[in-house]
Amino acid sequence: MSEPDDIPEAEEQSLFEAPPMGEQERMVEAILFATAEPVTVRELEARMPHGCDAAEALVYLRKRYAGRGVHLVKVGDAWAMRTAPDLGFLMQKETVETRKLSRAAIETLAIIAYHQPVTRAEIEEIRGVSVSRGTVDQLLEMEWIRFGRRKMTPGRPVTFVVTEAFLDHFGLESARDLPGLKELRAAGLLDNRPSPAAMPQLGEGEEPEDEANEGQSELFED
Amino acid sequence: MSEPDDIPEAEEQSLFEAPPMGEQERMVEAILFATAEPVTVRELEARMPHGCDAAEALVYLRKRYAGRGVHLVKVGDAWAMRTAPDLGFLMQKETVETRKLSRAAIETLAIIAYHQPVTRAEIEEIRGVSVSRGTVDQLLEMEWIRFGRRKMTPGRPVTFVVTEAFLDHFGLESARDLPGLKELRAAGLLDNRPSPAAMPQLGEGEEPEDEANEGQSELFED
Amino acid sequence: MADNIFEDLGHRDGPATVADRLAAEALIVDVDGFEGPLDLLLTLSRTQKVDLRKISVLQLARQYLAFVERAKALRLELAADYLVMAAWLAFLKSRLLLPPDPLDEGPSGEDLAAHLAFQLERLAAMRDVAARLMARDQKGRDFFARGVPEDVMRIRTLRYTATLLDLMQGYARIRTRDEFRPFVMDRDSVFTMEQALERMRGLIGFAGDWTDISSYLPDGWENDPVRRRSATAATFAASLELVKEGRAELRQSETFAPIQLRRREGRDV
Repeated sequence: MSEPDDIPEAEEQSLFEAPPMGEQERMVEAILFATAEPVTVRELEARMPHGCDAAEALVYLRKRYAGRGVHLVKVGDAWAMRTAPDLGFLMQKETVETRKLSRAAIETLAIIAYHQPVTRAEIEEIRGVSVSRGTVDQLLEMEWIRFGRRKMTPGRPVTFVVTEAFLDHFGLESARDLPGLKELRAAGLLDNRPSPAAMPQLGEGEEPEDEANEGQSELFED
Repeated sequence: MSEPDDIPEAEEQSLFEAPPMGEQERMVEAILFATAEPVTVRELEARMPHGCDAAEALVYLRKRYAGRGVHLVKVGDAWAMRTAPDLGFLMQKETVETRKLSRAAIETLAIIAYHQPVTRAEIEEIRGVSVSRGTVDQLLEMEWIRFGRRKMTPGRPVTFVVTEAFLDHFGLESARDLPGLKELRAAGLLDNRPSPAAMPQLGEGEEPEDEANEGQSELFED
Repeated sequence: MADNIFEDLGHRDGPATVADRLAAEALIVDVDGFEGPLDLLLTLSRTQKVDLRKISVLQLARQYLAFVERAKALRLELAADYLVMAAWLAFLKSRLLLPPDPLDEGPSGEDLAAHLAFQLERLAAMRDVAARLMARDQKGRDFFARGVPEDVMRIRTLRYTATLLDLMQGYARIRTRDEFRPFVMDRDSVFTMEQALERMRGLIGFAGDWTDISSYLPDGWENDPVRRRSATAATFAASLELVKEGRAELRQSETFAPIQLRRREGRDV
């Protein structure tokens, strides 16, 4: 809409072709309403007519839905429509019974979210106990975590990171918005402080499934 | 809202308690958004706090969504949100994939081009393997070949010939413009030594899977 | 498990004082509940009722060692992890209490204590944020996605393509193949053992008397020498197979004499 005057020819032409911003907003609205999963700006534009500016349309749309029963939320790089959290009480019928996570799973999830990318050994060092395969599998299965890049340390261990589905589930725009993240960082609690020699290596030992992961993880690497 | 004057005490009290209409509208919006089925006014009110007037909230909500990318529609006695009909095109994603023709199809096509009009039995004799129905159908569908006259031999088999579209695609004026065997040989396309890779497929049957061919055919290409 | 332990205790050690039992119970009842020694240390540290940053690691080490002592006294089996930690804390305690050994190059007792305090603080912090995370509004519980997502209809069009070069190479390939067909085995004049076996299985039932196996050759295979050779070999091999199956007997009076075959007696076919 508010393009500078000296737009290159190609830009000018596509502007010429693109539907008015009001229409673009309607389109974004329709697409996001129709999709349960978050949609990226790129995907939006791929589906909209040539020359559309989905990012701008999103700005308008977000304003339009501010304070409504449904609103526009950002999840990672993507956008989605979600009901306002204060109206959750109306939705008992829609509530999905999520599998209750064990304490170990919740802690493991939090450690991955706050320390990502983090290796299994690092999780174990923080919790002081070994991480059972079942716990990691459960989180992987829920698609709340996935394999990240391998660490450039001896053995090149795989790491874990949280997913967009995790952000979506907890209504987070990005992992930077995790509650208390700044305080933890400021307190140095997210530093990777290796334990001094002679410390007992807690929780280490049973890690037989690392081999099994090896092949698999390639699939998950980006 | 427009209750008779002599409202019983309970009703009166609940009217008193009901949230403001703006809130009720938000509630209806959230419920209709999140519910998989259309919702009746009765169901809406059953889910909303006591004393709400869902019908009135629906009137407001319908107005609010008029002309938007999503509409409030009545389905029988119930209400639902639907994509505006003029935006239906956004719910389709058209993709065009270009794939190389399978080796079987190319060979069949080549034989038809060089020997037309030619029967299926003749094609099989030249190729040394049977020709699958799928291959012929594919070429017919692409409109690169069509049926020619029936042969005046026993059984009066149908013949195949190449089409205008074929000539057009390959930039040929007529099928006679195809280079002859001598020219193929001169161009080095007709190797006098059998390529070792060409041998094992002598007894092979038709390969219906394009994907399977894809990798394989690389071997045969010079 | 904890309950059993305490029942056992009651039997073995006779009447213990109520206070003792309660004290033991307070901690030990939860041994299973602790997620490892670090978790236990964190729980113990809470009894100091100070900020984790001001925790007395020395005091904590004493508490932990006392816990392990008590567990031993109660003949509780502690997992190896707990004992490793106990040994390390005993070492740490001595480091903290004794003047530093100038010859020792390892980390000082204070460094080790600081790291342990850091670990505890970090674990406590992670627990805290985990709780805050779970307390957030969650999808499917507090906020909801569209109830009727409309699937994007994918209209996929496949377009096949080929170049003139593909076409000519394809044709060249076929013609080249025609000129060189030395590897094609002509199998017209081959009678396989499978074929022979199938044929003989049908006939063997009638072979009550010794019969020359050459009489089993299929029609039309007796005259042409090439065909005859193949059929004879296959028929002989099939005969052997029938003998192996116990359905026939073979005999030959002398070398190069005709080979004879008959159904094996007493066998239903």
